[in-house]
Parts: sequence; C-alpha cells; structure tokens
Amino acid sequence: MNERIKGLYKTQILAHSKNPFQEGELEGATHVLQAYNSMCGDKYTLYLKIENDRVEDAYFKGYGCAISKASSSILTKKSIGKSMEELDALVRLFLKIVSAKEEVSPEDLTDEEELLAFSAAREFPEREICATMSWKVVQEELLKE
Amino acid sequence: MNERIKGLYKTQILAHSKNPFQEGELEGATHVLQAYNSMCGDKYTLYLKIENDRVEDAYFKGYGCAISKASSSILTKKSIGKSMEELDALVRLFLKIVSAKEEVSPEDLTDEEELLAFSAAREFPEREICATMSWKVVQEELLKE
Amino acid sequence: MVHLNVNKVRKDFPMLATATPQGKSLAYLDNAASTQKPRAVLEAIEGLYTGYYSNVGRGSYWPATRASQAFEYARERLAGFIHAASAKEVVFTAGATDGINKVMQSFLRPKLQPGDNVVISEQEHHANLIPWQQACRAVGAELRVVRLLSTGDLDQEHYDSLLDDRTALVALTAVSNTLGVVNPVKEMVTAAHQHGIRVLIDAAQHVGHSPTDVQAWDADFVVFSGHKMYGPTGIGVLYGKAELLRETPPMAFGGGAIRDVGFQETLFADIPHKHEPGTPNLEGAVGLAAAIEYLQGLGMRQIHEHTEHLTQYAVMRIEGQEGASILGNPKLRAPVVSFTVEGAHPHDIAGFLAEEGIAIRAGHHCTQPLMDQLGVPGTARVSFGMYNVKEEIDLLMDVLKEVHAFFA
Amino acid sequence: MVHLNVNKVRKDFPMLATATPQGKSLAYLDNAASTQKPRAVLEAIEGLYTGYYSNVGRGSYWPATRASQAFEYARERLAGFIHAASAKEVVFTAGATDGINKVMQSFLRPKLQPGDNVVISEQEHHANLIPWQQACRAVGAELRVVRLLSTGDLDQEHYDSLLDDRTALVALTAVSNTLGVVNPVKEMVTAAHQHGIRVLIDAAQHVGHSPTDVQAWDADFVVFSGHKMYGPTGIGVLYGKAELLRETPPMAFGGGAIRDVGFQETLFADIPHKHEPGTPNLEGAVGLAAAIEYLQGLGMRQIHEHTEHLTQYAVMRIEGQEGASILGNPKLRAPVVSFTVEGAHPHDIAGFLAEEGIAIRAGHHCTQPLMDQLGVPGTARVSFGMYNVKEEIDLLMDVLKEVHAFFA
Ligand SMILES: Cc1ncc(COP(=O)(O)O)c(C=O)c1O
Ligand SMILES: Cc1ncc(COP(=O)(O)O)c(C=O)c1O
Repeated sequence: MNERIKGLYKTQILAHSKNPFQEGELEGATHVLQAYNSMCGDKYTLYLKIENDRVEDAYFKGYGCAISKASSSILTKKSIGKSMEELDALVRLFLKIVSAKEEVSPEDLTDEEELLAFSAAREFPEREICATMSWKVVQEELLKE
Repeated sequence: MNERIKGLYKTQILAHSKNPFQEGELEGATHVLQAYNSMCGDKYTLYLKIENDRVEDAYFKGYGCAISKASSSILTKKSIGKSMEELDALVRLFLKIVSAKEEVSPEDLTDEEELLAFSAAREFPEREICATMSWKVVQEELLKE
Repeated sequence: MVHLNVNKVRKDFPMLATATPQGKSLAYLDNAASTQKPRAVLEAIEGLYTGYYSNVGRGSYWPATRASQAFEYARERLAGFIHAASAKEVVFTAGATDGINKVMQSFLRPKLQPGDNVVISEQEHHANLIPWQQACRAVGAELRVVRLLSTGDLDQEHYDSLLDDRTALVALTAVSNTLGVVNPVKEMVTAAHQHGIRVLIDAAQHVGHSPTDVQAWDADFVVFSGHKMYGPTGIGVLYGKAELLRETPPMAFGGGAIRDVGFQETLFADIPHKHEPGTPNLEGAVGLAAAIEYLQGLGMRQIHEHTEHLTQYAVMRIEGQEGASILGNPKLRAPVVSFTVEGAHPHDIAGFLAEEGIAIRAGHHCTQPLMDQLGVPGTARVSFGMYNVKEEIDLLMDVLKEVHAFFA
Repeated sequence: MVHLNVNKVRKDFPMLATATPQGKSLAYLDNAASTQKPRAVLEAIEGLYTGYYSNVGRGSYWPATRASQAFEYARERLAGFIHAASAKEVVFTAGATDGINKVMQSFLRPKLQPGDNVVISEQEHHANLIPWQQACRAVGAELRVVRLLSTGDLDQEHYDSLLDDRTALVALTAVSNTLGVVNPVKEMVTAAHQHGIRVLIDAAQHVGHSPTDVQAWDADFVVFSGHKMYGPTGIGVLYGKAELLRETPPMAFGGGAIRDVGFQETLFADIPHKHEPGTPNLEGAVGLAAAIEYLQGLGMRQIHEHTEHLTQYAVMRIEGQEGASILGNPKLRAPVVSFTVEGAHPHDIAGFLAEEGIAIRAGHHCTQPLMDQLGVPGTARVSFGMYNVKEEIDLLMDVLKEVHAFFA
C-alpha cells in the first residue's frame, strides 16, 4: 500500500484519533468555539475554561477525519495549563510545523513528538486544513481578541 | 452603395413607410392587437373593426423600421373589406411571399405589386420578422380564434 | 439495443486522460457531484466565441441574429430532451439551486399563508430543503418531511398522510443524491394532483442518467443543472407547465423580459422570456445543447444501461468487502452508492483513495438532515458516469480493502 | 504611459477575424451590449475542462482541491481588480441583473416600508429600474427618479432634493449605457451617506473600460457582468461591504452556503459563501479571471485612453455628418455614442450598416423610459471596445452618409 499517505497517518495520529484525549463537553467552559471545514463538512466544538489568563481545562467534541480529530485532541491536551501568551506561541509553532510554505524543517522547530507527528501534512497541502482547522479558530477567535 | 440592401427597401416600401396608409387609432375598433418584436423593440398597435365577419376598417399605430411600418400599412390597407376567410388567405399569401423557406417564387404566388414589394425579405431572413410581425399577430390572435 | 462503446466514449473526455500530481491516472467516481465534459462541449463554446458571439435577443445585425438563433435552438434541444410540450416551457437558470429558489420566491411565497404546509422528503438535497424551510419559517407555514423506509425508499403511506388541502406545494427529488434511491415520481405526482397540489421535481440527479419525460411525470415544475449532465457550469433549466409559468410573476426583473417600461409601471413579456431578464448565459446554453446532442447521439437508454451494470457490480463488490456496509437498499437504484467502512472515517477513506487517483466524495453530500436520520456523521459515496469502467471499481475495491486493514 | 498596441490586441480576439455571411469583415461596434472574448478566456476554459475540472468547495481529492483553488483565486483576482478591501466582499452572480435582483430581494425588501422611497435616475437600464420599481409597488413605497440636464448629465440639485430620511436606497448607474454619460459616483455616494443612505452602483458599463475603485467610490454595493468586460456570459459580481453582506440574509438558499442544517432550521456560512448556494459557475469565474488578467496585462488606463480617443473622433465625425445628431453632450463620456439620422429609423440605419459588416445597436437599449424622456422612439448607438480602430469609424461614416442620402 501507498507509503506516502501512510506517512500522514503516523501511529500517533491513528492512536489519537481512535482514543482521543479530552473528547467531550466541558461544563463551565468560558469559551466555546466552532471549528468548521466548509470543504468537507468536518466540524468540532472546542470548550475552553480560561481563568486568570490561563487555560484551566479544554475539551473538544465533533466530527471529522482522523487528522482533524487527532489534531483537536492534541490541541486541547497541550493547551491545558498554558497562559494565553504560551498558547499563542504553541499555535504559531503548530501552524509552522504543518505549513508547506514554512522553510524551517519541523525538527528544527520543535522536538515534541506529538506535534512532529503532524509534520507530514506538509506533503499533503490539501490536508493542511484538516490539521489546522481547530488551531486556526483558536487563533482567530481567542487569541486575536 | 450596397445594392442588395437597397433591393429590400423598394420604392414602394420607402414610400409606404414615409407616408403610410391607415396610420392612427381607430375609434370603435372591435379588435385591438399588439405586435411586438422583442429582438429590436419595434411595436405596433393594430385596430380592426370587424362586423358581420368582415373587416370594416383597420388602422395601425406604433414605432418601427421602414419595413415593419410599410408592412403594417399594407396589411391594414389590404384587409379592409375582406371577409375573415379572405383575410386568412391574404395573410397566408403574404407570409409565403416573404419566407426564405418558401419554394414557389413570389411572382408565381401573386401579381399584386404592393405585396411583391416585400419579396426581397427572402434574402434577408433576419428581417423577415420586420415584414411579418403585424401579420403574424393577426394570424395568431384573430384568425385562430 | 446497441451497447455503449465505453472505450470510444472515454476518448471524448479529455479529463479522463489526466493524472494526479502524484502521477496516478484519474478514476473519477464523483459524478453525482459533477460530471466531466466531452470535447463536443468545449468545441461548441469555442465555436461560439470564435464564430458568432454577440449579445442575445437584441441586435439585428449578424452575429447578433446568429447568437439569438443559437440560444433559442438550445432551448428547443432542451425541450426535446426532457419531452416538454413546448420550448416556451424551458426557462434557463444558473442551475438547479437557482431554479428552486426562483420557484420559491415567485410561485410559492406570494401565495403561502400561515398554516399552509410544504411537503418534502428526508432525501432532499439542501437545495431542495432550505428554500422551502426558510419560506415556511418566514410565513408561519409547516415543513412536512416524508419519512424513509429502512430500504431508503420513501414511505408512501406517510407521504399520502401528509398531503392535505393546506399543502401549498410538494417538492421532491427524483433521485436521492446520497442513497441513490429512484423515487416513483409519476405516482407521487398523481397523488398530489388528486388534492390539486402542484409538484416540483428536483431532477438534478436524473436528467443526465436516464431518459426523462416531464409530461409522463406530469410534473408542474422540474429543475436540473447542466454541470451534472456533462454540460457547463453556470447553466440549468427550470421547466414549468406553460400555464403555470404564465401565471407566475417574473422570477426576476430586468432587460429583455419586458414589453413596455415606464418609470412607474412595467408590462412583462411572454414566457419564457418574462422569466429570463438580463443577458442570458449563451455560452452555457450552447454548451449544454452540445452536451445533449452528444448524449442523444449515444442514446440515453444505452447510457442508463451502462451505469446500471456498473452500479450492480459496485454494490456486489462493496457488499463483499469485510467491514464495509452500504446505506440503503432501494427498489430502484441510480448510479450512486453510499457506504461506510468500519473504523475509517469517510474523509480518511476518500483521502486514501485520492492518493491512488480515485476521486470519491465523503461527507454529508449536502443532505445533513438525512445523515442525522441515518445516524451517521457522513458516508463515502461513489457515483458513476457513462465513461466509468469496471476496472475502476476493481481498483477502488483494492484500496478499500487496504483502508479497512489499516484503520481496523 | 505606453499606448495600447491595438493591432496586437486585435489578433487576440478570434471574432474580429470573422466575416459576415455577405463576406464583409466584422466591424464590431456594439461593445456596450457585450464584448468579444480574447483567446486567453477560451484557453482558461479549455484548461479547466481538460486539466482540473471538478465540483468546487466540497471534494478533498485532486482535482476538486485544484478546482476550489481556482475558484477562490478568481475571487481574489476580482477583488484586486475593483480594489475591494477583501475577497470576502466579492459574491459571484449570474450577471449585473442577477446581482441587482438579489440586493432587491434580500437587502431592500425585508426593510422597505410603505412611505419609504428608493432613488434612481432617468439614465437607468431596465435592470436597475424594474427591480426597484416592482419592490416599491409591492410595498407602497415611492420610486424617485433623478432628472437629466439637457446635456444628459444628472441634475445634482434635483438629486439632493430627493434624498431624505425615508430613502431606503440609492441605485445609480456609473455610466449611462445609452448616452455614455459618466456620473460623479463618488460625490453622489457621499451625498447619500450624509443621510445615512446606502448606495448600489450599477457598474456594468464601467468596469471593463476604466479603472474601478469601489473603496474610492465608497459604494455599499456594486454590480457588474463578465460578458461586458471581455469575459464569459453567465457570470457577474456583486461587491458588497463586508458588514453589509454579513447583515444581509442569504440571497438564495442551498448547498455549500451553510454550516448546519436540520429539517426545521439552518445555520448559514460566513460571507461570501453564504450568498452563493449551489454549485458555482466555475467556468465563468475562471474565464472572467483570465479576462481580468488580460486586461491588467494591457493596463486599464491604456484601454481607457484608447477608447476615449476613438470616442472623441467618433463624436467629431458624427457631428460633422449632415442630418445626424448626437443625443447628450455630457461633461465626461464613456465610449458610447447615441445618435439619430434624419429620415431614417434607427433600425434601418442598423440594417444598412449590418449589410456592410458594421454591428451597431438600434432601439431603446433597455432604457425605454429614458427614450420617452428624450422624446425619441429609439436611437442608433455605437460603442467601442479596446480592439476598435479609427478605420472602423471611417467606414461607419461612409455608410451613414449614404444612409442619409437614401432616406432623406
Ligand atoms: C448600465 C447597465 N446595467 C445593467 C445591465 C444588465 O447587464 P446584464 O444583462 O449582463 O445582466 C446592462 C447591460 O445590459 C447595462 O448596460
Ligand atoms: C439532488 C440534487 N438536487 C440539487 C442539487 C443542486 O444542484 P446545483 O448545485 O447544481 O444547483 C444537487 C447537486 O448538488 C443534487 O444532487
């Protein structure tokens, strides 16, 4: 079978998509965001509880492909405990890791395996949106506030 | 100057268009018909007074090119005094005279000069509608009743 | 009956010879979304723009006369293709969605009263759902939805029970674009007519695949899109019975659709022009007429037979695949098959197939409420056109097998 | 500034090399009705259908991804061409008429109250008259019409006097398609905005001929058609300020324009997609983008300058012809000149010219009320495109002279 596409679905991603972290609704969320990919209909609701400028808790719920699900899972997992400034840096980092336009290699950007798992998205520019849809809505609606 | 197109504007037609017969409204008309060429916006109102199955009087009023005006003029002039059956025959005859699809030559169809004047329309199929617009509305709205 | 010569047909479609950026040759199995265009359509468009282009319906010079002729000729071709009683019953639109919206705005809205209802079905594409839904919401009317049986077929008893003397319109798809169900249009129209209810048929998935006879259906309005029947984008048809098109106010307002205009008043033209204000899509009409000529040259029955065989084969193969299940098992099936594969999200399935050059659609197929009804977030869908071949289905199955193994 | 190389331009337009059935080479002087297409437009359409055709905005396979990209690229090209602040402000329509009807239906109608008024001008094309007229009639609102001065220019004092706090909208053409008058759009928009009134600009006759800057105009809505700017038929643009497009309900309903649909409720997508339900006219968008690239390659200022010179020459020549008179003498003139010839009906003039291969328009030019106002049944109209040359005007004048002699 095609090895290129298998590269996209790294073990990490498959695992995350089958048993995602932080899946579910969050009562007491201070921020509820909608991530929607109009191309394919994938859709997630992100629940964040932000207090004193820090993400206290984060969950996601919704429907989408393995890539988008795993990326939403990682996003919510990694954002917990981060200050808004740290979250902003994390989002920027992730978007660079998956961007086909970024020149610095993923490995030079980070050594966090859970993030690096998505770097193959660079070779599938049409799937970049799957990897980034949840991250972008955080950036656009939360961090630009 | 181009002789072909001059052939279309025979002296008869030019004269008729400049000094048409039967131009004006007709009080006491029993039938008022609208002839409209959506291609170019030409528009005539035909007024007919029909009594005992006979055209007692006919007038036309409106706006259009020399061909359509002259043909409306001839139509109203010629229809006066005709029974509906005769009018029907006249309209059929005229439509044949100007039709590019008709195989019989105009001269074999009639020797009435005022009708033959329009036979050059056969060579200008895109102008056939100018010659026939008033005649057709008579056929469609009056004679098919 | 002579069979379709598919290899010859394939040569007429330049897109089928393309390869993906990964160098795989394209297996295009998303024909319910849109079809590829035969070279004849391209040639017709080229012929127009290099040979006789001009605005339609106004100028009395060549090429304006020639362009106007071509436009009305296209209308006649369309009328013949769907067996309309007259070319006057063919109104050009921008597509099926446009046609439905126009009927909603101009035919339904002016007469819809609070307490009235509109009947649609659970199969409807968003295009044949949202316009009626929004009209009903605006007015305080009720949107009634015919249920599916477990086969995917419409529940005819339920349908009959929904019709009453407050039903303002039935709007029904001829073919489900998600499940492939072919509905008994003629019978359903008859049932509605017994109550004096007008029926709009969404034939977007029908016209390019099977012979269509709007008079045999006795439908009041029929809409479809050129791009799903091997013609250009941006053009479609709204068929309406002449008397209905006459009594319906103009669907939009502008030039060419009028007889007389003053600043305070307008007298509108006769049908179909009354409903076609503005410069028409001549390119679209000419291209669509060329598509129809091409289809008629091959024979709609032949095309139907060919895709029917492919569909039967695909159904058999998918049913045989471990972990795969087909949604719906209708009495009559159009060349559309929706399925799921255990453990694999439809978008991931489509992604793996795309890698091999196989183009299928994943998602809700613009039938979200149907998905909710079926209890799935989405499906993978294959749909066949006249140029598809058995080998493409075999290739599909090879990859599906691997997908199943990978995600299981 | 480098001048337009017209001989080179002419070679790009295959239609200019055609001959009439009488063997006369075509002198196409009806560009206000529609323009011819450069080969680049044809090539773009061919490139689409042979290289990457698919439905837009849904599939995640190649070529669907490529087709979607091409569509959004076209939108960006359009936005750049008219200097929109964002590509989100560009909604694709079927043409200017479609755009105006959509603004009428979705923006104006829901808020129009009895006693309100809509302000248009005596110059308006039927497309920018009848929709407002019919909306006003339906609601009991008033249609107010800005008068012309004897030059054909709009009477600005009259305009100012018509605006008040019951004015729901001003709808104004940028250029009169009959008289060639170029209106002071920016000033007129400013005047309306002082009363808090929104303004729609009909730029159908502007966009292909002069640089257009919707932000400099500060217009709220702007509509135009592809086919009048060297692009395909069946495609046009409705520009709207983002905030307005957001607050305006969807202009039609269907697939691709939604986020969430249930049988009884729908959540709509963000702009511009919210206003573009259904399969878009990808062919039209791709063709139009190619036309724009072609125009930008030549330079809109260069194109403007070229047709301006032609127009000045034509005005001078027609004024010099015995029996001929030009209608209107505006401060600023677009490449459009309407005239009459003593004794000859405009359609007869056009007929004689057509015989020599010269294509001009005769009639009311979809501005019947303006004709009534001017007291003429119709006019003969010449209008220039970037490919016209002085020699065509000389030929026109030769025939006009003979027409005058023949009919006098
Ligand atoms: C000033 C003006 N507005 C609107 C239109 C209508 O454009 P379309 O017919 O392309 O919709 C035209 C052209 O016919 C026009 O000249
Ligand atoms: C059943 C059905 N109806 C309506 C439509 C809408 O057609 P279009 O998008 O061409 O307007 C489609 C296709 O998308 C369809 O499959």
